[in-house]
Order: sequence, then structure tokens, then C-alpha cells
Amino acid sequence: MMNRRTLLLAGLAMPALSRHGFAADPIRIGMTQPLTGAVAASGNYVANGAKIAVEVLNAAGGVLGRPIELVLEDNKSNPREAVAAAEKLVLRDKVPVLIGAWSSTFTLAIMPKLIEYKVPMIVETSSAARITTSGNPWVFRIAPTSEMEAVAFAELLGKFDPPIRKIDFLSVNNDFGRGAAEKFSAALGAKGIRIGRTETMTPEATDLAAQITALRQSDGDTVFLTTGVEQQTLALRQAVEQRLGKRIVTTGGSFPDQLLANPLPPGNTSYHILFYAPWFPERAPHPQIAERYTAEWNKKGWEFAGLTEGFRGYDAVLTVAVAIKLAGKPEAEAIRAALWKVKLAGVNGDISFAKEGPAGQESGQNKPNVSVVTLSEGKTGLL
Amino acid sequence: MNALFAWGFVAALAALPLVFPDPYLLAVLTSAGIFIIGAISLNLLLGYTGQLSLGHVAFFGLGAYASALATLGFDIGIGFGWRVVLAPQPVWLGFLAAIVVAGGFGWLLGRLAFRVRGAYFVIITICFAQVLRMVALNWVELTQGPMALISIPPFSLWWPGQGVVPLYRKDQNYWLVLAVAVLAFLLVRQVVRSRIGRALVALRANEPLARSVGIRVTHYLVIAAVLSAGIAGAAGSLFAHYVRIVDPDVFLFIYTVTMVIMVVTGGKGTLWGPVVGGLVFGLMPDLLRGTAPPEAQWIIYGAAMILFVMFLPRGIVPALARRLP
Amino acid sequence: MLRLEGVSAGYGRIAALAEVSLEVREGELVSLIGANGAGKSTTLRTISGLLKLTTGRITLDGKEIGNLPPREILARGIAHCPEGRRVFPHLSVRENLAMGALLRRDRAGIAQDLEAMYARFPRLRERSAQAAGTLSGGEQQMLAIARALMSRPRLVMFDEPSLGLAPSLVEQVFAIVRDIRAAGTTVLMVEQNAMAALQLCDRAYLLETGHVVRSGTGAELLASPDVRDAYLGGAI
Amino acid sequence: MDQALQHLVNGTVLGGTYALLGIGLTLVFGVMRVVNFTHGELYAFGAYMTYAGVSLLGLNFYLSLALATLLGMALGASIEWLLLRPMRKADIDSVMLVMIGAALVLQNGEMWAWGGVAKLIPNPFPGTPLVVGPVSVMPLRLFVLVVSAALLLGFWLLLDRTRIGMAMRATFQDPETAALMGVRIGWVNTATFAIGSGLAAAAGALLGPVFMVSPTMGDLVGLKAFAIVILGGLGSLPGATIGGFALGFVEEFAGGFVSTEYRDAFGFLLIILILAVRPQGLVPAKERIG
Amino acid sequence: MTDVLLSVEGLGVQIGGLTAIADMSFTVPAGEVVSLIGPNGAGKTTAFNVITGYMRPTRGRILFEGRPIAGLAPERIAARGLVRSFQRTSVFAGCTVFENALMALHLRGRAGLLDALLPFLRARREEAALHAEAADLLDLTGLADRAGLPAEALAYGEQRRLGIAMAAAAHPRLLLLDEPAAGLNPSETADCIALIRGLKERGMTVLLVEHDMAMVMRLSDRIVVLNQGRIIASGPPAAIRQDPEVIRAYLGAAHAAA
Repeated sequence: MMNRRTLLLAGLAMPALSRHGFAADPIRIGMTQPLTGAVAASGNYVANGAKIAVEVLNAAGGVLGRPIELVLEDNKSNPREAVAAAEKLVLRDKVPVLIGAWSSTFTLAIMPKLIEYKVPMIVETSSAARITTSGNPWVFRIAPTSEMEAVAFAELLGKFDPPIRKIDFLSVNNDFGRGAAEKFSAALGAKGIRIGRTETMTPEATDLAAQITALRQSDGDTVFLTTGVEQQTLALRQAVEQRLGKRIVTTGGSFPDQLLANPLPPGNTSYHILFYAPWFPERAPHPQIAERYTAEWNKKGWEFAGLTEGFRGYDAVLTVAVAIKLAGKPEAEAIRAALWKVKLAGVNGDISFAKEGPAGQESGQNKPNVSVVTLSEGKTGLL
Repeated sequence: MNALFAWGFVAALAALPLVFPDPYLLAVLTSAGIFIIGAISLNLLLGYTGQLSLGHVAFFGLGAYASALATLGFDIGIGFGWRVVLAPQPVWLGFLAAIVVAGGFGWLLGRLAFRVRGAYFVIITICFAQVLRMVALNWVELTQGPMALISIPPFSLWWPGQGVVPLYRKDQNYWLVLAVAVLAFLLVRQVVRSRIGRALVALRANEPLARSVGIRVTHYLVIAAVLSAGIAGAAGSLFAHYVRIVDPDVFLFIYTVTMVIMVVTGGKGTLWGPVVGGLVFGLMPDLLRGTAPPEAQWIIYGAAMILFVMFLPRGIVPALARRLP
Repeated sequence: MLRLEGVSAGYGRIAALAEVSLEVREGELVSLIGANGAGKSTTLRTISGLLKLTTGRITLDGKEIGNLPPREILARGIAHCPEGRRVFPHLSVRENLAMGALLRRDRAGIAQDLEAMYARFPRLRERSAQAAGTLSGGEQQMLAIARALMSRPRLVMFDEPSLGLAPSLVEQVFAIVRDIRAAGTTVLMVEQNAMAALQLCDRAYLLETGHVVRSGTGAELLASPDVRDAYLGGAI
Repeated sequence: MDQALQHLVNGTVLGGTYALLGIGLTLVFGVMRVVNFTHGELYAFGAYMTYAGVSLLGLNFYLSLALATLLGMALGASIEWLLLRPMRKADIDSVMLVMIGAALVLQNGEMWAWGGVAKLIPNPFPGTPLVVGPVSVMPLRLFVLVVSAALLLGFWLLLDRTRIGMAMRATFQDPETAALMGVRIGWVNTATFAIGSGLAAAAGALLGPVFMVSPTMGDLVGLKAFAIVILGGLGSLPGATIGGFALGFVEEFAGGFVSTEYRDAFGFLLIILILAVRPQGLVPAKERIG
Repeated sequence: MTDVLLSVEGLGVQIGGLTAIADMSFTVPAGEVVSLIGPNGAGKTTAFNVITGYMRPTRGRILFEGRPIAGLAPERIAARGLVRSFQRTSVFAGCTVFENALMALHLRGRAGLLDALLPFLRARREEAALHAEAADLLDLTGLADRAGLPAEALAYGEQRRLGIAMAAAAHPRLLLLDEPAAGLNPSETADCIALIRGLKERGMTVLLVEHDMAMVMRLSDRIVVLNQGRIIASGPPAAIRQDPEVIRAYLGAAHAAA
């Protein structure tokens, strides 16, 4: 008969065995995302993308002959918890590098801690300009700023017919939304397009009738909509209800996938600025990599829509892996130095970091690719 | 015996960074400590006057913003082309500003809200915190709105052998929070054991009788509200300079709930209640990390709240006090 | 019919009743008298199940009814007309009466009783659609009595029915109580207007600080010096 | 002018659902003296159950609505039985804390069960608005307004015309005397909480298809429900109805003409103003239920 | 003739449409014990509540030492030297007997926030004085040996005595006692009478509402009889005993006729 002690021993041995199933100790990578709370949906998508990347990398033999282990911490959609999660990852789990933290606010909250603990962080989603301009040499951002997005979009203006002449904004009232309104105004204003009004909404708001009715009073032809995916969907639907009658372009890289199964009435076409369009992996800059990512994702049976955001986590993990390989050891300072030399092909395109911010304390900023996807009667197209 | 035990406890806490210099432990305790100060301040209202304020985080947030803005400086228009400009101030002034601003709002809320009691009081305090959150979110010129106030300097203090230095180190911040917590504790203790404290307890125990012996209701409730708000403001200031970012989410309802549950679990109206309850609920989220899926951690947290209130309604400290001689 | 044996009950730690024993026989009118705080109302509240008894037995026709919920006590035929009238202020007069008959299922019987109440208290008919809270004190007392009777009780308990009423109304209330007993319903009454209560009742119990200190017929108690002491300090 | 008309229509539609939300909350407070922090979560629950009915089980839309309401009542009844019944003698503050704990459990339970991704509930109504002159309104929103009105009317009839309704009102006014009349107080409490919960779930079921369904959808709604009942006076049913429409109009007009940024703040500001001037709300508390 | 301490002039109170007090006028001379009696519901407690500021009168004036006090908050009235006791909950539950006494001495103290935070000379001296006074108070009530018990653990009679002592603690010029003997047994009542006599000897004027007639007759200098919200008689005890109106109000019409 097996007594309690043997059971206990067996229990203790199990994780040790599985850990030593690989040749060597795993290299731990820390990641914090909003897994619960208001923006949990996106956080989980990004986390899922990262999990796939780890599997893919480990299947290919890991890094430096060691497997990679992703240590994931919930930041509960709240900056204080983001700091707590980052401290736990760095101090308790002793990870040499972080990925995070989705929202600009969470990322900004963590940033002083990066200096304090001397740990680099790959910023995968946050778009606030200040993240890379405030002089934090431990920050490396693969996500685009609103400004980059706006500038890239300005190149595509010619593809719109009828042309865009005057624009209004409907923005979520945070860094992301306000930043987008400001940068798109600047980039498109420089192209001679007139700027109308900006209406804002709180992130929790569900009834946007007042804002849309107000926008109807403007004589603009196009509304730039910047917010999370849920409010995007709500705003697009309510724009039809309130007969807004203007072209709507969403920014920020997320896609209102619920409108695929429950399309808007015929005659309504919306435009979406994306960083990865999963319907057209073959048209990504590196089709092979994009297809691999998409296939692995679908194999898990996860929601197709998550692909548009999950790639951020995937690319972030690939970036970290390349940096560790270049550094030759999983140590924070070495990884930071190596990140400046990284050049790799990601789902979104080529990833490498240019210097931004005050001299001597520059942060790294990647220049991503942008595509505009159209959605009409539940069907997507590439502009 | 009690005092000896108390100072022994404080000495043990103070010695902790020297014995266990684990920075993660210190980080967790520092962050819990800041909320324990909040809970100590809330106890003055909830425990000693019996008024359940579910907007307590308003004072915490006001303190955080006041302190951050004083140290960062600001330049805002107030209409008619007038501007209010403040150059960046030293952190200790920010700390004072936090106490004064939060205390001032405590006075205002006390004047307004103590006209109603019970559920009305609870809801008006919730609304108060909500309105402040909306203002913080939308007065972008002052608060940076959702973009948050960043690059807040750390607390700076005179440090043995180093002169006035910014406190970057974990142990320094830990000691700072511990010191403020001890001060807050002593302050509340002094008040509670004074004539004012007796008046507060009398009002809680039997308001008509208290009035009949000449205790001025509004006067004493407002004193309690101002003190409580001021201490919460101090905690907010510590928070701002420790986390070094302040955004409108410091006004979140869940923070109030955290402080309330700390007080109730420990034992409202007891001096040690918020400390004991604060350690339980301040450390629980970090202990739960990694033990369960994120949603389950919240469910455990909520369930713990329910169980404590249902089965230990008077709190841990009174329950222990009954066990011990 | 109703018998209390060594009943103790109280609020929290304060025992308001200590070892009270008394009985009410079928068809009797029994009064409980005593000073404020002597435990008269507590006795009624314990019988009707609002208070738990800590010791003792309460039996109705020999069957134990102690600690049954109020609904069961009412179902067994004991109605309680509480102190201070306690009509439902925002319910209409008719609804208040309907509340009295809540446990009954015989629609025809209820309608008949309602008509009988209106006949006995014409003011209530006039005001049947009016909210009970707008009635005068006397009208509210009539309503409370009528409401208690709507359950067709075998035993009805009145708690201070004359409290705060003008003298002419007090007379009227006592007349009604007498009528009720005459119609065959047993009555247990708490009354601080001791002289009137003693003249009205068959038997009475005098309570002091939760104990029964004297019992007897109304006349016996009227003549008793204890009662005079309790009420007028031997003044008269 | 056209804009004002449109705001008027929007405010009416919004106000109807706010009233529905407020009534459930005020009812529970009026009868049981419980400040129900799970109200917003029951709203979310109703929406999720509708989603489950329509999208997962493939049930008829209307059937799903009814089912979600009934399940909301069942959940409410079990909360009452499990948490509130043992706390009957506890003070109002302890009960509030228990309800806050329950709200945390419910919300994260939903997150666990459904994931954080918001869902759209398909509905049988056309996606194009009805247009009358300068004003447009969605057929689905009209349906919601009509059903809300019907529910409010039905609830009022239940309260005013039935025995259980009369017993509920009596219990609200004087629980002890109601017990003397043979009312089972425990049963009335369970029924009250179940009905209040059912109304919240119904509001969620109706608004789920209009908006989207997500685990945190109850947060703001719960807070607004508090605002509504305070506006109308705690425990006042007519007050909650008036408060609901008042909040709907204030938000629409202030949002449209003053500032969209502060739109959600107006309600709370209004409350603080009203409490400063008239602490008992707009409708005097004396005329509570009925 | 002694000075008039309290004078109630033409007082009327309506509660929700019902008339609780129709028209009431009486005076309480300094140094006397005046009793307010009458059947339940006669308006005695309402009169108490109005005089002490817990309710607002509909009309009429209340003068204390010649100054109007109607409409002031209870704590303001207490600060002027007019303190009452309560019928039911007469102690601070959850606090010890000694703490109760200290709380009742509130008006004897001055210490404010600054004294609380910096408890040096003045505040310390004051605290010490208050503690001594509280101990005296408990001696007076014979509760000194119960000082450490929670107040609600006292016997009923002791609680009532503590309640009276607390009302008298701050040396009010006028003490209003609301049924101090209700529910007391004869020996407890005797203790209570002794206590009130002691207070009178210390120079306190007392206005008493009481049901126990023996006590009223023994203690009062003057008696005011209320019925139906009106004063039906007033005078020294001997006169009240003979008054046919009073007998009718108390014993019912039947007895008066008999």
C-alpha cells in the first residue's frame, strides 16, 4: 500500500522530473497582461500569441539549447497591479526580460521599475508616444505609435474613393484615443485635409448615441474611430442606427470580428487599420511566418478574431528569443545590449529597433507595417 | 504587556529588511503597508463613528494627485485668460499638500454627507469617488487625464550618512511606509483615547443619548472625517511617490473595498484591526498569484470576504481578544 | 384552552418574562394588567410567536404551540391585535382587512365577514379605498380590531386597545371588546387602563417585572391593595 | 432642433431601461433593506443567458429572453437563500460587504465561464433604423422600450392587484405585523429578491442584443442603478421610474450639448447636488411602495 | 417665590396630522422637583422630546433661564444646562460602566484636537480630573464595583440608575428624567428615589415624567397632569390627589362615578 509519504514524494518529484525532461533548466521570460478586468479580452489574445511562440520555439529546440518558459502574470487591468506583477516577475521569478503590459498606462506604470531593477521590456501593444521618448533605456517597443500609424495611413490616402476631405474623431477618452486623434490630425492635416470635431467616450460607455448625434452635425466625410474592439463594434452599429452617413476608419490594429457573423446592413463599409490581417496571411511581409502562426492558432481552436492581436505576443517572444541568442546568455544587461542588434522576420514584418528619446538614454522603437482592411456585409477585403 | 508586544512587533518589522533582504517580500509589504495606512484611516470613520464610507479611496486618490502635482508642478488656465502656475516643489511639501487637500475634501464631504445616514451615506460616498474619477479623467490640462501623471519623483528624505537623497531602494521605501504607518497608528490611537474619541464612540453607540449629554454630532463627525481623509491623503502621497505614476484608476471602487474589508476582517473599532486585516487582505492577492487561474484568484478573494463577514462579523482581533486572557 | 406554564422569554440578554404561568379558558375575557415594562406585551408577543420562549410550555387545547412561527399560531386560531394599532399605513382600509384574512381561502366567507365588519364599523366602509395612514387614531384602532377579527379567530389578543384614545372612544372600544366576547370569541387583553379592564374582564393577572404577582377575578383584583399600589401609589 | 429631437428619442429609450434597472434595486432595498451590489452582475447574467440561449442552444430569441429572466430569478433566489437569509439579523453594512463579495465572485465566475471576449447576440430585428422626419430609432430599441414598459406595468399590477403583491407591500411597511397576519416573511424576502433579480436579468437580456455582452458590463450599470434609485429616493418605485428617465435625459442632453467627456459624470454630479439640497431624493420616501 | 428656570408657553405639537400636544403651558421653578404625569399617550414623552430639542414644536415658546431654546439642537440645549435621561436605551452599549460615566462628562471637558494629539500638561490634568469625577459619579450611584463591566451587563435597575447619573453628570441646572422607575421592583425604586433626592440636594432642578405614583407623590414639589395633550390640573401633590378630573383620567369614568 502506498502511504502518504510516498504520495507526497511522488508529488514533489513530478514537477522536478518534467523540468528535467529537457536537457537543461528553462530560460524564463516574464510577461504581464490584463487577463481579468475591463480589457481582459485583448490581454488574453496577446498572451495566447506568446504561448504559441514559446511552443514553436521549444519544438525547434529552444534557445541556447534550453527550453523557454513563459511566466505569465495578470495585471488585472490596473496600473498598481501591473507594478505588482512586474515586481513579482523580476524579484521572485528572476526573469531577465519582460513583455508587456498592453495598455500604455500599465506600461508607463512599470517603466520606473525597469530602471530600478535593470530589466529590459518588450512593449507589444501600447501606443503612447511618451513610452519611448521619456528617456528609459530599458524599453523596446515593437508596437507602432499612433504617429507612425497615422503617417503610414497618410500614404494610403489615394486609395480612397471618394477621397477624404474633412475628418472627425470619435475617441475613447484615454492616451490611446486622444493620442490617435492628435497624431492623425497632424499627419492628415499636413496632407491638406480639414479637421472637424473630436468626440470622446469613457472606456465603459455602451450607449454612444449622444456622441454620434453630435458628430452628425459636422460636415466631415470620414470619422476616425479609436477605441477597444468592443466599443468599435458598438460605435459601428450605433452609427448605422443614428444614420451617421459617414465613412468610418478604425485605428489601433484591432478588428470588430463580431460583425463578421452579425454584419451591418448592406451598404455599410467600414475601414480598419490593422497590423496583421489574418484573412490574407499570404500577403503579409513574411507569408511563411504568418501562416505558421495562423495555423498554430487555429489548431488550438481559439477564436479567429484573436489573431489580429495575438501576433503581438508572438512577435514579442520571437524578438526576445533572438535577443537571448545574440546575447549568448539569459541575463538582463546582455539582452538589452543584444536587442539593439536584433533583426528578425515577424508576423507583422521586419523587426529591428531604432533609437528614440534623449541622447544617452534612448529607447528602442520598431517601425511596423500597416494595412487597411475593409469590411462590408461580413466580408473582408484588403484596400 | 500590550505596549511591549506592540513595540516588539514594530521592531521586528523594522528589522525585517536586515534579516530577510528579499526585495520581493519588501515590495509586497510596502504596497500592502500603504493600503494598511489607508485602512487605519478608514477605521477612524467606519470603526469609531460607525459610518460606512465606500468612497474612502477618494481621499487616497486626492492625496496621490495633490502630492504628484505639487512635485511635478503645473500650469493651467482658469478662464478669463488667467493662469495658475506652480513650479515643482520638494516632495515633503507634496506630502503636506496631500494631507491638506484630502483633509479639506474630508471636511466638505463630512459637511454634505453626514446630513444623511445609512444607505444614503454609503451611496453618496460612492458617487463622490466616481465624480472625482471623472474629473481626474477629463481635466486633462491638470491631471493629464487617462495619460496619467508619470515621472513622479520618488520620496526624498534625509538619510544617515547620505544627506537628502531620493529613496529608490526597496528597504528605504519599506521603512518610510512603516514609519508613516506607525505614526498614523499612534495618531489614531491618541485621538481615539481622547475626549474626541470618547465622543465618537458615544455617537456610534447611542446617538440620541450622546446628544443629550452635549456631544455635537456634526462637529465630531467632521473632525473624524477630516483626520481620516488627511491620513488617507498621506497614504495616497506615499503611493504616488512609490509607484511613481498616478492615473484616474486610483479612484477605483475596488480599492475602497480593499480598505473596508481590511478594517472589517481585522475588527472595526479596534486599533489593531486594520493592521491585522490589512496583513491578511494586503498579502492575499500576492500569495494567490500563481496558485490559481486569475479569475479564480478573484473568486477566492470575494469568497474570503463573504466568509469573513458571515462567520467572523466582529473581526479577527476581537475574536482573538476573547480567546486570550 | 390556552395555557402558559413557566414561560420565560426576553430580548437578547434581558429576560422580560420570568416563569410566567397563566391560563385562558374557552369563552373567557382575561386581562393582563401591570405597570409599564412589566412584561404584558411581551407575554402576548411570545404567545403569537414573535418572540422565542427560552423555557416553559405554551399549549392550546393541550397541544404544544410554543415556538411555532406566527403564521402557524394564527392558523390555529389565535389572532393578535398589536400595541399601537400597527395598521399598514400605505395600504387601503380594504387591503388592511384583506391582510387579516390572508390565510383564509373561502372567498365567500371572507366577503361575508368584510360586509359584517363594514356593518359594525360604518366609518371603515366610508373610507375603504383610503390609505389607512390617513385615518384618525380611533378609526385606526377600529381597523386594527376588525383586521384581527377577519381571520375568524377562536382567541383574540388585544394589546392596549385604548391607548391614546379620547374617553368617548375608549368607552366604544371596550364596548366592542365586550361584544366580541359575547359573540363567543375568547379574549386576552392587555390594558393599562386597569380599572376599566378589571371591570370588564372575568379574570385578570397582575404582572410586575416579568412575574405574575396576583391573579383572580376582576372584582378581587379591584379590591386588592396591590393593584392600587401599582397604579396610584396608594394615593386613593 | 433636429438634434434635440433625436436626443429626446434617445433619452426616452435609454430612460426606459434605466427605469427597469432602478426598480429592481429599489424594490430589494425597500422590502429587505439590502443595498444589492450584485444588481449589475445579475444584469450581466441575464445578457449572458440570452446569448447562451440564442447562440449556443439555438433557441428562439423571445424564448431566450424569457428563459434568461427566469434563470436570473432563480439565481437571485439562491443568493437570497445562501447569503441573505443567514444575514437577516446582521447590520446593513455587513450585508453590503457580503453582497460586494458576491459581486466579485459572480463577475469573475462569468469571466471564467465565458472568457473576456465580448459577444454579440443575434436578433430578429432589421439592422436599419426606422426614420420619422429628422429622428431615427432602431426597431430593436423600440421593442426594448415596449417590453420594458410592459414589464413595469406587469410588475405594478403584480404589486397592486395580487395577494402576494399586497403581502409584499405589507411586509415592506411593517414586517412584524405582516408576520402576525400570517405572511411568511422569509418567503416574501426570497420572492422579492428573486423578482428584483429577475428585473435586472431582464434588463440585461433586453439590452444585451442592443449593446454587447461582456463580464464587466455590469460595473457601470450597477453604479448607474444606484444613481437612479438615489435620484428617486431609496425604496420608491415611482421614484425609480422617474429617476431612470431623468438620468436618461440628463445624460443624452448634457452629453449632446455640454460635453461628451463628462457624460457619465453628470448622473453622479446630479446625485450629489440633489443630496445636498434634498437628501431624501426627488420623491419623498413616505410614499414608497405602491 | 423662587426664580422660574423653565417656562413652556402655549406649546403645540402635530405629528403627521395627529395632535400630540394641543396647548401646554407650565413653569418649573428653580430648585424644585416638578412631575409631569398622565395616562399613556397623553403627550408626556412628546413634551420631553420637544423641550430637549429632539422634536420641533408646531407653535409656542420654550424659555430656559429666560432665553428661547425651541428649535435648538439637543446638544446645544444640553450645553446650556438642560439634560435629559431616556426611557429605554439609557446607556452606551458596548462600553464599560466607567466609559459610560466618562462619556457623560463630555461637557465637563474642554480638550480639543490639539490636546488629543499632544497630550501634555493641560489635557493630562483634565483627563485626570474627569477620571476622578467619573469615579465620584459611580460612587454616588453605588456602581463603583461594576466600573469595568460592559454597561449592558448591568441589571436592569442598575442600568436605569446609571442612566440617571449620566444625565446628571455634567451638573445640569435642569434635569429631565423620563420614567426613571419604569420596570423597577420596589427596592430598586427606593434606590432611585434616594438618588433623585441626592441630586436635588446638590441643587439640581428636576422635571420628572413617571408612572409610579408613589414615587411621584413622595418626590414632587409640584405635579402637572396631562391628558389628551392638554394640562388638566397642576399643583402640589396633596391637591392633585383630590382632583376629580385626575381620578377620572386615571381610573376611568366608571370609577370616578363610583
